[in-house]
Amino acid sequence: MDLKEIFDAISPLDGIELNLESDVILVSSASLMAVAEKFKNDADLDFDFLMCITALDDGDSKNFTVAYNFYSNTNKHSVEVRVSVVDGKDVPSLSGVWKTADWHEREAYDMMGVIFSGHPELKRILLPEDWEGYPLRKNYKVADYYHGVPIPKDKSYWE
Amino acid sequence: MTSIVKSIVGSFESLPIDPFLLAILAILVPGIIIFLIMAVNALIAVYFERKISAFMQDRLGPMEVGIFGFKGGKKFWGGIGQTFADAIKLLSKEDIIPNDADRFLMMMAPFIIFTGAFLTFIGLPMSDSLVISNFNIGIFYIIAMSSVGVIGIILAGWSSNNKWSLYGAMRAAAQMISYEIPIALSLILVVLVSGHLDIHGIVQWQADNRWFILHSPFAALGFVIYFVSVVAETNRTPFDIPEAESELVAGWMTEYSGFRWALFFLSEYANMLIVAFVASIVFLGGWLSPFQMIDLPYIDILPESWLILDGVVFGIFWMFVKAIILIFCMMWFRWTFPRLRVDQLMYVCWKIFIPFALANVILISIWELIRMWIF
Amino acid sequence: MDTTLDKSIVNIDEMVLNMGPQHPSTHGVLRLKIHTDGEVVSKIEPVIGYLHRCFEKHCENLSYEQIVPYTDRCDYLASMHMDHAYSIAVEKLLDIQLPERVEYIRVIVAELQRIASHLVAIGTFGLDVGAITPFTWTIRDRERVLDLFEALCGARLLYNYIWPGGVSHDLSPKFIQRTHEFLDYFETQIFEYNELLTGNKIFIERTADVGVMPADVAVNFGVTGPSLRGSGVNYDLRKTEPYSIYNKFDFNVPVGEGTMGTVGDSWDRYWVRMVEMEESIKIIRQAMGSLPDGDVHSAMPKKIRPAKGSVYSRYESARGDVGIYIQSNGKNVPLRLKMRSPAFCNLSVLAEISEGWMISDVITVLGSLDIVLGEIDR
Amino acid sequence: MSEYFIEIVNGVKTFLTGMKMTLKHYNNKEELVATLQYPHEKWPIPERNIGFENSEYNLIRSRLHVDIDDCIGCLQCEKVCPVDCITIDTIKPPKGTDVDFGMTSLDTQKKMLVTRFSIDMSECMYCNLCAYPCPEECIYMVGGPNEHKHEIDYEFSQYKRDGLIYEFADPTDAQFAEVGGEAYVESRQSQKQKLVDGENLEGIVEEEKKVVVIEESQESTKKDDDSGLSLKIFNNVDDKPARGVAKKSFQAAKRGAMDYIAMADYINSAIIAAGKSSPEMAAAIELIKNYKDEVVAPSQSEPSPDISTNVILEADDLGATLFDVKSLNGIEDKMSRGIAKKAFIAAKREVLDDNGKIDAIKLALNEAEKMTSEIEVLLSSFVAITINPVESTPGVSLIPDVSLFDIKLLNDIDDKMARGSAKKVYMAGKRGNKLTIEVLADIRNELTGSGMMDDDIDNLIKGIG
Repeated sequence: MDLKEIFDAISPLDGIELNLESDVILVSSASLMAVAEKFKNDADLDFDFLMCITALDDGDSKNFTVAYNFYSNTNKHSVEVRVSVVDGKDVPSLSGVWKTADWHEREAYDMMGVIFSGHPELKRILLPEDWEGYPLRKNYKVADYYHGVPIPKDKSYWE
Repeated sequence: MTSIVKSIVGSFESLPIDPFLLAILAILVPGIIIFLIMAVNALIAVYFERKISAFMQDRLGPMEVGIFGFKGGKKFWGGIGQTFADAIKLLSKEDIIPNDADRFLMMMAPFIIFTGAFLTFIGLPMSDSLVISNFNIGIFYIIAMSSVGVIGIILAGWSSNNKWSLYGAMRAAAQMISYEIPIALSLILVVLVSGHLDIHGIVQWQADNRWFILHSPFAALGFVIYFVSVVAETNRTPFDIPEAESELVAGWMTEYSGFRWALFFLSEYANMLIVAFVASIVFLGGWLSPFQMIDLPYIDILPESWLILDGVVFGIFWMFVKAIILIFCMMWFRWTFPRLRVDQLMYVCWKIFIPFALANVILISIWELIRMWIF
Repeated sequence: MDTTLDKSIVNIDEMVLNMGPQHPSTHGVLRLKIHTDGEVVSKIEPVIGYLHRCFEKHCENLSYEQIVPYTDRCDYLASMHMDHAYSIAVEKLLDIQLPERVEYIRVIVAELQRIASHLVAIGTFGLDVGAITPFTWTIRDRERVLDLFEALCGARLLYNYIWPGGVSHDLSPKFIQRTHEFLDYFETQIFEYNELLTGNKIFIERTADVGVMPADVAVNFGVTGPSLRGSGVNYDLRKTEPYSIYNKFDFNVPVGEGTMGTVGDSWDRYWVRMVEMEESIKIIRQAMGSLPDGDVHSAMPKKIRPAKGSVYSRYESARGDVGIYIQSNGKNVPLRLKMRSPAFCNLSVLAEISEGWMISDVITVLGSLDIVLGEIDR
Repeated sequence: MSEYFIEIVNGVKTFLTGMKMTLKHYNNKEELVATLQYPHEKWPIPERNIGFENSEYNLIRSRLHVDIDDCIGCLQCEKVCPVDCITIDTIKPPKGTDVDFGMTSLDTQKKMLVTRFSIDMSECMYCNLCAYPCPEECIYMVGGPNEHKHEIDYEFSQYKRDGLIYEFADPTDAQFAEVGGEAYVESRQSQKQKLVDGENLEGIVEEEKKVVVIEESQESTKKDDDSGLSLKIFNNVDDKPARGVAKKSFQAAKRGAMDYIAMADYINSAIIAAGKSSPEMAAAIELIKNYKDEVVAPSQSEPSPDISTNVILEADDLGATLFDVKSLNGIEDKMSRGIAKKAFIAAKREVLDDNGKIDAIKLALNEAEKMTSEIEVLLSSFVAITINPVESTPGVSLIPDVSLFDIKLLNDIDDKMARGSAKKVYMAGKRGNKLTIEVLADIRNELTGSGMMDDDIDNLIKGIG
């Protein structure tokens, strides 16, 4: 099923719109849970494989978009769903529906600071627990010291 | 068939040395001999193990370290000096004892294991008349002494105060204790058939009729059970669970380094040698030469003993040949098989070896009865 | 005087064992917090991030050509696959049409890399189970593949060979002939591995029925690659979503049937990798048979400045489904590059399937999942 | 029961096959051994039969080598290197002189002298991306296909890390003279000198310091009865950065020993350039302008202050340079210097600004009753002169010293055209050795004139200024 049919299949739900030129379905964070349930349980959609969750910074580190890529083993089709969220607000966590989401959401939180509500254990996965700041944000400033160890910013200190 | 201790005491009796000093001398000399055997054996066995494992894995093993002018490199058997280099390294390496480990126990453990191996050598005759002290309960003594090593291992594991070595110690304890039963059972076969407990009696019996392994099929089965469970006793693959490299890093030896670790290493190879000696004595006719069983056409001119390569010196030779073949098999196992899990190890011991060993004891006696009736 | 005994200290049977970042069989810098009482494991909590090198942050300051050496270093055991996945993503973004010869060279090189990567997986799996000899044999055969790559692009592990839009160098003169030599030699080797390891009773005892991963759990956790096929799911991107020219070759996808135990146990995952190597030999032979000639640099853009927009491309690497998500804003530097690493999801299933087994089984399952920490931590 | 026996039989069978396999390998070990005995058999042509000759290679990854006489200094390799391990400095001869640098092997005319071409092999990741864009193919990895140029060398281990920094350019002094690169040679000497000093841990030489101390005490008193024309004029400007820019330009102008009119215009242009003009600022500049008539006489008449000003200049420079641990060496008494330094380090860890550090030192000295008047003076002199630095982008020196900012900072301008013209103006500025502020002002009006100015270039320039 191509993007159009998938969109019609879930069109009764509110808060979703189709963006054809970048072939993506934009979903509001409120109705994300409903869309996820439909994707997972609907027979002819049957997206049983959540491939990847990417957190994107829209340039000013104020609002972010979270891109979900789904794939269905049985029907062999894939779709990309985007949810835009403002810094500080949270997105419902899909770890209840797909177990892959658990670690991917933790990584999105760790790198971009997007908060996922309902996540069993949302803490940093790659960086040490007490690291301040979210590295992949555009306005991220590297701290000078980490536990008293200076973090070199450029090569000037040994040239 | 006098023991060395008695012979020393006997020969020096007449000299005006007071008996107390003489007794000490009589004990000290064999002690040094045994220690030398163990040390030399360890050196050679380590080199052997490296080379055999290398060739089985399509590589060359130590090639570069030469000794006394014999430069290594390019030839297949180079690198002789590697084991001496290792020995010197181990002796000179700093011996770290973690600070919250139990210092005294940790220092004691390697010596207990070493004495375990050391004591069994006393009861083991090298050749017809070469034995440190002759026990009339030979086999029983050897089985008893081989279980002393377990204490040392548990002590080492417990005292180094580290979870991994504790795991290694617990596993070693379970394994070694449970494998002593099949060993004891398969050794009893010989005692059952030959009627002797002391080793000379056994070898004498084998000299009269034939090697015990050829005596009856159940004896051969007994040899197989003995050999495999002895591999488990000395913690070698496929039963090297206590010091499983991939799980427990190095089992109970993790916290040891330098001289104490060298002692562990020494006693492991010494155990291998003892076990090989015992197997060759009990099943393969000790210091008897293989030609002795085949009745050759007598050529009068040659003295009978020379022909079949018998006698004290050849005795030692044959003992070592058989032992080396068995050690080669143990090393061969090591580089072919993966490792069993702890519960599978127990399954093999309790569900396969012990039932078979018990059945063996019964069947061999039935076989003896049949043999007496028919022949 | 309060006489009630403080019970809390009594029932301490749970011991937390730190299979720490520095451990012989964690395939890299992975730390497993194992809650166990004695041998049986009740809870596992993997801790990762020890090898995090901010790959995605680097990509935001590097131009598209300069990222290729960095993707090499993600999955250092299969770096050709990483370059190939990244190049396909960038080509999709620029939608360039590649000459046939480049596609064929890329398939040959990728399948050779798959053999080399599976050899390491099988060798280390043997090591985890305790057999040391297969490891040295597999590494020796892998050396032959690395020699081929060395003659091709000079490097042995991190090649920087597949660039967006083409390949850095054409095949070296005797590459085809020496690859044929290697493939003939390698087939006899696979027979030897099966003799020594696959059929060995102790090996079967240690791996069959251990760490069984049912198909639905695997898909739910996003496991892909040989580990997923070991659970009986016939999902191989080269067949289901054929990218580049994989639809031109006929090869079948091995799926675990539980010959030695139940479907989806560690033995099946190992066996799938073994058969996959044979399939790769078939593909390489077909590809070398019909290798067209032409210039490999013709479709290589001078300056890569993709238009605004984003792309998500998927690739079947030795460990699973590598997804590259690139978002570009017209500059020659990507705005955001996310790499979905297969080992990241494969590792997340470890806790689920190895609870209740013993410590040595945790090591076996970890070995059968074949994870590489460089790719997990990025 | 039977399954039990089958399992055992099957087990024994597989054991035997396994052992047969290892025995087979043990027996015919001659052909199967795969080890390459390194010191005896050297890569790349090992004696055993995998044998591949050099002709088989079309690429090799080993040490980088540069034929410096082919290098035209186009900086392509420096730009493309992902880990920036190549650093190149070139000097272009001034417009007029036609200096012949000779031709490269691919006979292109060389237009500039490459004075420094160093590759840091400890950083290089052997990706060979630098070899492709080189128009002269003068940078390549040794051995393999270019064996004829340079034989293979993969054993380049060193004792010290900077042994791995290979320097390829070796311009002779004659070439320097030709190109007029004296300034460059001095900076290189001072750089080397600093490194050597740093190596054997000598701070600034002791006696030279003493001179400064005496002067300084005079100088501070000097400041009070001076014409009152000092930095305090700008104190009524409340906007902090504006005051900073004004004081800085006042300092620079004073250093250039301009008269008051030039100084006023100069400060004015700087303020406009920084976009900080405000009524109080204009008033202050007016004050300086009309200052010229009453006070002109005293400032020129006394010859001595000139000398002392020079000395003070040095003092200023000293004071002006970053206030750091070394400047505490001035304290004679060993004990108090130790306490002072300890306080300084502690303050630095809490990342206080300079004034905060000085108070911390005073505090520590008072507690230890080590505070003498002389130290009091020294510390206060730091307070007066050091101006808290305007937040400027890292990498640029906090207080603009005399030399021009680095041309590479202009690389951040994305638009190719704008970058080109900005650099053209920069080079012009460099030739006329103008100050940073002037060059930036020229770039700004050049870009606004040609309509290429947009906001991110604007704040980029502000960042450099």
